[in-house]
Amino acid sequence: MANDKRAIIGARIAKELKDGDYVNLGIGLPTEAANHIPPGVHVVFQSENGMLGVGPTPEAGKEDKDLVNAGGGHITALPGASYFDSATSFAIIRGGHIDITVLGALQVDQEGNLANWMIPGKMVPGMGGAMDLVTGAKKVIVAMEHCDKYGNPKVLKQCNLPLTAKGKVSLIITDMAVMELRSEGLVLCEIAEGLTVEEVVKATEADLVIPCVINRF
Amino acid sequence: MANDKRAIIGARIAKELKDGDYVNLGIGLPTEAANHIPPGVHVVFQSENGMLGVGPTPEAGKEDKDLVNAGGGHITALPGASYFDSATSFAIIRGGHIDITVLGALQVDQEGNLANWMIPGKMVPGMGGAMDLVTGAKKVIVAMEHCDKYGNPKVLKQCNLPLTAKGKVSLIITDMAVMELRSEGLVLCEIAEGLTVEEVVKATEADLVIPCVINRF
Amino acid sequence: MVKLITADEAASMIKPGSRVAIGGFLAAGAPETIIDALVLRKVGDLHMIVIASDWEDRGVGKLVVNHLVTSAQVSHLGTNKAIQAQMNAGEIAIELVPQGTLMERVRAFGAGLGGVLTPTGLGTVVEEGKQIVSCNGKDYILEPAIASDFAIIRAHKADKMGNLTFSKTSRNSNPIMAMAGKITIAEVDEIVEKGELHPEQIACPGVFVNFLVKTKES
Amino acid sequence: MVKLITADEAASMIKPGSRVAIGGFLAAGAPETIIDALVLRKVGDLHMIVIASDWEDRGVGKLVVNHLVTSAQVSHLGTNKAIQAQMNAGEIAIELVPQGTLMERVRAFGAGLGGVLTPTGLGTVVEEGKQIVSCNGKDYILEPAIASDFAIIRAHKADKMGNLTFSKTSRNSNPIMAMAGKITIAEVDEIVEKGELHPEQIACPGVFVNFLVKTKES
Repeated sequence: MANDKRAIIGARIAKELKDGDYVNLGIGLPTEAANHIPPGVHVVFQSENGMLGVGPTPEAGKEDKDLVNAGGGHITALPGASYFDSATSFAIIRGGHIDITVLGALQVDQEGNLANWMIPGKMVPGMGGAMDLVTGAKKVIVAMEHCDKYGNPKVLKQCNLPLTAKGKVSLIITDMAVMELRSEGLVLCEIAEGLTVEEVVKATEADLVIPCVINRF
Repeated sequence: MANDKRAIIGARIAKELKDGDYVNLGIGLPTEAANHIPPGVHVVFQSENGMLGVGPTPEAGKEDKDLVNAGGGHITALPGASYFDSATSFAIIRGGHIDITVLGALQVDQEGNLANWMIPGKMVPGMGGAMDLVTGAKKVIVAMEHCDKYGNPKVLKQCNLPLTAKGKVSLIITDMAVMELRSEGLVLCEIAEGLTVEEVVKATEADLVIPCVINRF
Repeated sequence: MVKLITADEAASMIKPGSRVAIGGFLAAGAPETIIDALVLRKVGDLHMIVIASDWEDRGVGKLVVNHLVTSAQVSHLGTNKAIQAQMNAGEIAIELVPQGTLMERVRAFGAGLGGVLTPTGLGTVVEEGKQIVSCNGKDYILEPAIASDFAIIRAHKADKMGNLTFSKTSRNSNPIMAMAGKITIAEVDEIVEKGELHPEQIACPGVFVNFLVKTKES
Repeated sequence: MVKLITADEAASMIKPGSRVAIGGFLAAGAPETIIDALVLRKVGDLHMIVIASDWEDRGVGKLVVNHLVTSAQVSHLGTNKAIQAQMNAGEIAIELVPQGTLMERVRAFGAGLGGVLTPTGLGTVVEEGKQIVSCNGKDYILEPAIASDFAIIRAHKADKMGNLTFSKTSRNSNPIMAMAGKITIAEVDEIVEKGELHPEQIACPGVFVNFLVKTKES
């Protein structure tokens, strides 16, 4: 994904984070959000391998082999950071103590289902901590490119890949749109600058509820 | 109980403790064992409120309000002591990581059943940690007076008070005898100095297996 | 994130009829300042989840003697005659729970689990009315999670993130109860700046803590 | 109590066909010295219980590329192409377990519990063939405890009681795996006298540890 798209998605995710939130960002695109936290907003990042209070990437040469994130990448610790074992880390996650988790997706659908851990016969990396995160976090945000590399929609009527969790996604943020799961369905809340509603609808398989007012982001 | 009886029982319990054992002593009589550990034998005492490495009672005036045992009494910590929460403490107990627990009893029977936590309609203190200890420890020793204060046997054919656990007791140490649960039944292994086998049998309701050789203790 | 409040503010937050998990073991590590505030405000009809009912004048025993508790899940009552008398008089409903089972059931709620399978209590009255499940060839009692509205706990130090350290055996049930509160209030001896606690000594991360109350010096 | 042995002695203790729980997370906090000794001795036919299969040249990945693992319970394979190839070729049997579920199942075994009830995996392939239990009005998957013969873990320091401290995020699964070993072997950077570890920093008490191995300086 181009860097400007990453930045746009990252900035939009960051707007969902409120002062005092405990947040778990999935590997890859979701971590971009950490670069866009508005001034005055303090959130605490969890790394599910056993830490709260994750800070920025260390300068080259200052890496600590004992300080890594859930992707194995080097990180730093902010003042007030704490360490704990993996069972406690997932007690935090599964027990509803994380306010927001942001995860990538292979597919997401209009029922709030998410598929992001395997493509049968092709790629079986395993679910890692994703199933627990999606099941346990108070709010689950999916952040991804709107279409796959072949231009096929990833926001579907119904996922056909094995699910990560059923009906847990509440917000989808892509390079094209922001969509929210509400009682009336998957609502198209915002579209990216320069796009029309028709273009977004065309790139989406899911039935979108189109409100009177749609904001830009 | 007279002090000399307590000392005899305590010394006999202590003989069951091997170098390197992790041991949990119940409140009351069982704690007497700590005063009789043979030289050269190092055991680690657990207190189920969250500690390993319990040391002797502090001198008067040197009590620490944050350092108490499972009976609420003041204790000390030996070098190498560790502290942990109650869930971990019972993970240690239930998970079979304690080699020996020694507990008092209201009744014990020839099937290895133990009753030590309530007398319906009279006394309901609750089981506290006793049920977990008896269920989880590798070896369960009951230490008690052979008869109750009215002279009635406490070693029965079958407990009639609510059980603490079923079939978990392996050794019974009283002021009169040492009895072991074996495949052939409850075996009278040792009798106290000055007693005859007949006297012990008379004070016992359970069917005792009497071996050819019975040692004194 | 965590907010510093007074003991009276803490007590006013806890509505009568609440389910309250309270840390401590025979009053060691009990949040006495908050308990005193509950007594002062007469916050009643409480369901109490505790290891022990402590003494009449120490720990949660004070809630009992002031008739603020109508039901309890507890493992030991032996040190408190008032709770036994109230139980016998039908004024308080008691579920006796083995201590290890109680801790796992509370932890399960805090960890988002529905319950656990334990061998403790098999063949005793504890198994009555419960489902027995066979796993890996052994029988276990299915023990459901214990929900609570509030957790009230005691720690030694807190930092301004709500991270907590404990002192020796006064840790006991406190970190476990903290996990289980929909709202968790921690009473502490001292509050320090972020980064002043040793990160490897934090036995309860601030994510489990919503409010801090300073212990009243006695 | 705990005994200091060499990595080779540790490896010779682990019989082919054993169920081995191994600490670490993407090789951070992995017991590399003992893993290398297992590779050197070609201890094979292992069942491995790990969070992740690490990299081909780091952590438990080395056991995989040397064909010493015939089955595994694991949550993530994405960083190790060798294990995916062996899985596709039918050389290794994989049970994929959500990471939080894996930790609870291992902890359950160490804690003497038969299993736990978790919502993780409901409505997914993870629930297939498993019992669904309703507790307090919600559905949960009954997940049985995972037994292991040996636990091999990594810590920072040990004292001569086997008490362990950890460094930052290299703690991860290590204290949990330690609970679950019928025999637990801890690889450590440093061994100190009794009383030299801060008692509030001990994240794995020595009761869970049987043997210590010193990490080989690289």
